[in-house]
Amino acid sequence: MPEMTMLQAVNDALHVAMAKDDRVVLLGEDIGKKGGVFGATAGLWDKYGDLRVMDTPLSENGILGTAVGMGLYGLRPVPEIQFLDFIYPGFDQIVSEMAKFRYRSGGEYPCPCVVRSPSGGGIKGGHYHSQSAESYFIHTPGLRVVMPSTPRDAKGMLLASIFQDDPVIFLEPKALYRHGKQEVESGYFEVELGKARVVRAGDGVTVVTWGAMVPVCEAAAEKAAEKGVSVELLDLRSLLPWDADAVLASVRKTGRLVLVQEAPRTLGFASEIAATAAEKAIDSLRAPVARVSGFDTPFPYTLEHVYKPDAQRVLNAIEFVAKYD
Amino acid sequence: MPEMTMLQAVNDALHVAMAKDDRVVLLGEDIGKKGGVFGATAGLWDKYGDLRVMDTPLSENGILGTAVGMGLYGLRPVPEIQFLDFIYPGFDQIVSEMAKFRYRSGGEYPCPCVVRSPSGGGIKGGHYHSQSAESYFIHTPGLRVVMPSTPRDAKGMLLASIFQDDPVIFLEPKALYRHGKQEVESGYFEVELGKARVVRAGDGVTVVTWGAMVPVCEAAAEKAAEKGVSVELLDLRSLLPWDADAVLASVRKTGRLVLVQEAPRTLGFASEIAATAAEKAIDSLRAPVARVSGFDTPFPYTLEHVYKPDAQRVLNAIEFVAKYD
Amino acid sequence: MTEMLQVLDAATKAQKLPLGLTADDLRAMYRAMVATRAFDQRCMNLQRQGRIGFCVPSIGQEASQVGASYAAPLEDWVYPSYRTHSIAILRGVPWKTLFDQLYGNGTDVVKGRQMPNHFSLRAWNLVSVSSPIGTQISQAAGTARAIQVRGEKRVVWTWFGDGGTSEGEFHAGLNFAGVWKSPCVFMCENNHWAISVPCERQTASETFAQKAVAYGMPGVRVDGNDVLAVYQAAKEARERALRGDGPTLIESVTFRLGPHSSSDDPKRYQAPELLETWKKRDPIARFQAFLEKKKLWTPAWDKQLSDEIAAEIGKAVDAAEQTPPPAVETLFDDVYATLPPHLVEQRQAVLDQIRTSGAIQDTGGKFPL
Amino acid sequence: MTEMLQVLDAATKAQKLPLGLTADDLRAMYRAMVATRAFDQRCMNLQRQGRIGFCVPSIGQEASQVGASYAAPLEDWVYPSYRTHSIAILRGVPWKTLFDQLYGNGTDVVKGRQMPNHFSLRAWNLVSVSSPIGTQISQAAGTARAIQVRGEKRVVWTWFGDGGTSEGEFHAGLNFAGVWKSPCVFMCENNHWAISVPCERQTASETFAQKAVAYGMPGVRVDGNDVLAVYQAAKEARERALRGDGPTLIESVTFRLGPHSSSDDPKRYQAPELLETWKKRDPIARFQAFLEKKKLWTPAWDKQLSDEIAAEIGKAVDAAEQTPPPAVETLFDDVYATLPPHLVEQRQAVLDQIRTSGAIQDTGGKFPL
Ligand SMILES: Cc1ncc(C[n+]2csc(CCOP(=O)(O)OP(=O)(O)O)c2C)c(N)n1
Ligand SMILES: Cc1ncc(C[n+]2csc(CCOP(=O)(O)OP(=O)(O)O)c2C)c(N)n1
Ligand SMILES: [Mg+2]
Ligand SMILES: [Mg+2]
Repeated sequence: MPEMTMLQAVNDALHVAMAKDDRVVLLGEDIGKKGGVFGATAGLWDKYGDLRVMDTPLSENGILGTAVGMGLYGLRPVPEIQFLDFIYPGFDQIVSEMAKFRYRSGGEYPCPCVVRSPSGGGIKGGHYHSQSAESYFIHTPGLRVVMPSTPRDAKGMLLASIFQDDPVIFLEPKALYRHGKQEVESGYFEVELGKARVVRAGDGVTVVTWGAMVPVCEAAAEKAAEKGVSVELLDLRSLLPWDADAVLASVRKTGRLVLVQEAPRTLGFASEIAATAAEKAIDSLRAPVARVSGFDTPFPYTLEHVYKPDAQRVLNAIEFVAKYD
Repeated sequence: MPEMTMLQAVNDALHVAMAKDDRVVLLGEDIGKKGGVFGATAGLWDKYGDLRVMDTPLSENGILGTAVGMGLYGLRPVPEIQFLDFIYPGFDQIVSEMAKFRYRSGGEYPCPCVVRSPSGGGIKGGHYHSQSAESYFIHTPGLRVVMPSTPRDAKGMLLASIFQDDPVIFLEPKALYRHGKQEVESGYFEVELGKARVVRAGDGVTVVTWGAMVPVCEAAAEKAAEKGVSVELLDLRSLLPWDADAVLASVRKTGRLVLVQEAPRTLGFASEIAATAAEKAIDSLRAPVARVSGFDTPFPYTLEHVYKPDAQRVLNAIEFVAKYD
Repeated sequence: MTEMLQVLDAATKAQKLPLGLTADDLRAMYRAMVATRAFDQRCMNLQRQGRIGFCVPSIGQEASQVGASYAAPLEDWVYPSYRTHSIAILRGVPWKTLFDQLYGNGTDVVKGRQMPNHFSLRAWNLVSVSSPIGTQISQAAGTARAIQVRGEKRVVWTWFGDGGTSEGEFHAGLNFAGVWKSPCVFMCENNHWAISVPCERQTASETFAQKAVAYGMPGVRVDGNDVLAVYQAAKEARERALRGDGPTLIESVTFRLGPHSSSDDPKRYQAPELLETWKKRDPIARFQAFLEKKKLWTPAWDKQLSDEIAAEIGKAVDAAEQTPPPAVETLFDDVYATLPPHLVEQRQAVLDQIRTSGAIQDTGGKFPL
Repeated sequence: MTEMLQVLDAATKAQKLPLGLTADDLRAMYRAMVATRAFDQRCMNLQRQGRIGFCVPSIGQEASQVGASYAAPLEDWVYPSYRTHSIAILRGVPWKTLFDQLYGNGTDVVKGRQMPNHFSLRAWNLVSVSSPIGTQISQAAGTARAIQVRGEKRVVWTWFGDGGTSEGEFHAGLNFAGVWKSPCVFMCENNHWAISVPCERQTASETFAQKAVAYGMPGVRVDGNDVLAVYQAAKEARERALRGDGPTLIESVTFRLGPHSSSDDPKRYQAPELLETWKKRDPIARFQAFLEKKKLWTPAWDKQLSDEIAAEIGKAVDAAEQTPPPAVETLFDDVYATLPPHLVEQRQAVLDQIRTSGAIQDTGGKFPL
């Protein structure tokens, strides 16, 4: 099996999808000749040309609106938003249209569409090239939200997203684009949407996270193990619908829950997980549900490393709940 | 003291604000000659004319973008978005600009602006005239989010919002616009932002809600009392920053928490409150934290009454947590 | 720039029938216009009687819509607005199907999920109507692009008002279609009002047609109360699109003779004289005069037509009204292709509540605009 | 429609100095252009050396920016883009202030909160720069409207690129300003590229200036490498605005001679010949030839100017580089006018962590575009 970075895995998935099915089309800013600002679409324009790999005018509204029109007509559009921070000029097309077309048309007009976008910090991009905006989409019924943290999941979940019928916001943690390589199957395969991944089994504290926080939590879990705390680490991967069963099963086992997200604290997805635990596993909880998160401030530039949770911050939370009595 | 509906109270607040300070300007669709589709701006265009009460072209992007430019320059713009469901074409100006101007300019460019918009169901408006979208704004650092549930709060909080320096999303629960009258002080007064209101004191179960769910919860609390369950009902009023202290104090007293929102369940604001309770009052909780909410579907038309929590649904939750052992 | 294409007057004087249209064509157009007027009047009545919750009449705009849509064969996709039900009527959608939607009942195509006038009619290539103004414009451009990707020969039509031109959607949709040279016709009905805002306060542009200049496409201004002029402009735009010469913006200049919707009262913002002026240009009366001149219209035929339509509508209303509302559990369908676990759970909770606490009361509510 | 305003060539041949400009004016313009070029080159070097994280050069666009901004007195508000630091340089912002921002250090006006080139310079009426393309356009229209509300006499300028015209912001900003007849000048720098997308794929409109037709305002196309032509167009637009005749769209036709940013490599998408053609039209060289002809330029003066600028820049870089980063607790300031309880708590948590677990490591990261 070839080894790939996440960026290569995304690119490979797009190559596989386009070769498999000519309904798959790509559109976005700079995705053609340049191959995308990160290179995720490299080589595709050369192979498929302007009709299937479209460099668009600079309008997220236009990218998403036309993608909706393509999806309704039976294509499988995969629009790219250059940075997730720039999705808002097209937000209406996602929230009011893409997410609701199937429902509002009584099932007549499904709107398949996979919106790919690099998300989160890690490149010293300041404010507008670093935000984790998954909450906005998770609060929007009708969407699926996916965020892989490994090359294999990135490929398998991107393919699974393209070849199912609901609109998907596919968030690629840019900090992990070139974070390391993993063996990934060649050709077509799917990783099932909606299922969490057990990164590490344990029975002392449940840590739930996703995206770029997965390796941070792995490091923290490692350190916790050294200190005698056994961590069960779950990578959610799918944020809507999400694998509540997996989380609750683990919480019922450990009785201790730490949630880690890069997004601002208030109404980050950790809040939903905590609420679900407080609703369905209250009797198992033997310690406060701890949230480790970005702060309720805009994303900074110079102090990015202070803003984003690091292994130490996660470790402190693990130790706090582990010791709580 | 005059008696007013919430709609009259909002209108009165705008009259008072505009008379008090000529930096206050209004803009929006149909707010001039027509006085707004609900009548919230009635009489203001006649008094102040085109320069201070501006009927705009049909563009939320333009309304919010120009409002930002007015606020930066020192005016006190109060844009109206005709229905909250239509705010998304201008979402970028709120999330990326209004909310972040002060921060990203190191404090040089504060951006005062009060975005008024009717929110929630209650008028058989279907999908696009009924949604409760407060979560999107609550997850956006830099904004204040306010949602009054009484005429007096509507007036006092609108005035307080206009005469402070942070951008505010001011949500008016349209179901309560003509829900009943209340005595409201004439002239200028403020109701402090950030503080919850105790609607009803009690010691059995804490119910926290806001907006149009307040009277629904009052009815449920009444019925619960008949059944011997004493409810402490809090109307949050300010959703960002919110009065966590008041909620936690009540939870520490009752040990039982029911959260009621009209918005879809997943990542509705109830999730944040539940998470906060699970984090800071876990040892007090003697029952699961129950959420009563709209469903994770788009807002329907014919079945609106099924979608929105009613007193019965709230009562069932109250009884469930009251009896839980 | 402010002149506009007109055909009817010249055609009235001419010998032959205009634009290659047959007598049957002309009668079919007239029928659709009259039927639309009857539908709108009936809907307003039903709303006033409290039998449906809301409606959006298109009175005064029948020529504009029917004229253009007569140039759009059924294989063409249409992205309608909430005010263009005449297209559904012209395409032969059964009255019952339309009234089911207005009642939001159990046989409504959209399962009672949308306000009245928000039709979805896939079998007729009419895309589900949205409320937010303008969203269909960029979508139409996308569908037109998809047609190019597939190498097919059909055209996409999208309908919006003078107000709709101010949204970013208009800008994006026309710009993308222009760059891609997609087969799309952008139908802007300038009915002089966006609720209470008059078109001259919508933009400083002298005409809406001239906005096409910004997107490198032709902009055509046409008398929207002249059904033949609109037909001609639309037909030419369609041919241009099929030739591969790209999109067209058509400004159809007409007037909203009724309120914005059943909840609006134009007297609060509209000068009565303006309304009177435009009433004199009623598109149905104008077309009728032409048909009469061509001996294609008689009072008897008109009466027969009206009676026929009234009877059909009456039957449909009765049937729709008697159809029960959608079942509670349908609330959870179609959010996703398949029902995910959290919706299974939420659905169960509702059903449980109804089982234990009884049916959930509908307390109503009234639409303000 | 595709001709453009040019002044430089004719002015070179003329006897008098052009457009009422004095020798000092002309030299000041030249100085700002040269200083901007020097700044950009220094920034690129600093970035290559890993001393700053990122930069956005404006090489090739100096005439376009300085020419227009010379017509904008300090009382005029400017909404810049990330590529228009020449305006700050022209307005006399100290080098140290600029480099503090590029370093995001403790004396940076914006407290290290934004990427390089995102200045906020209130004392010079330069509004905080945003990254999302186009957001400043509607804001500028709003400020121009506020000026009308207040009855003041000043003008708002907003800068954006050819790519920026495709965003909804452009559409909304120009439309509102048109309807309101607000004192706003919309400066579109057509530098031929939006990162890798050439301007002819940005829109099917033949020129960007003609987009003004859609908003009922004049659109002026000017040779953006002719500093005098841009000055003239801007001056006229400003006078029109002050007269109450409303906004103007100016398309300044120029060329991005460098990469989109320090992370971009144009060789991947740009034909080398095109770059060569435009290098021959370098705006500084063209202006210099004019000045020389007017005996306002000598190699000695040029050398003196460059040395002076280099020395000033060098000092500022050193000082900025030695300034420590902002204190950790500043992370929480300015989110609101006053610190709310939840931020007090979050700030305390960070300070506690540092106290107990030591300083938080900066692990870096590299900007890709
Ligand atoms: C995005 C959005 N903003 C506001 C509204 C409220 N609204 C409904 S119809 C309307 C006016 C539309 O005018 P126009 O586009 O001219 O179409 P017409 O109603 O005249 O057919 C407005 C402002 C809306 N539906 N969507
Ligand atoms: C809303 C938004 N979408 C995408 C981007 C990414 N981006 C940064 S610069 C740029 C191109 C801008 O081109 P243009 O407007 O011509 O300005 P120029 O860079 O040429 O000065 C793009 C696509 C962005 N910053 N904002
Ligand atoms: Mg209209
Ligand atoms: Mg450019």
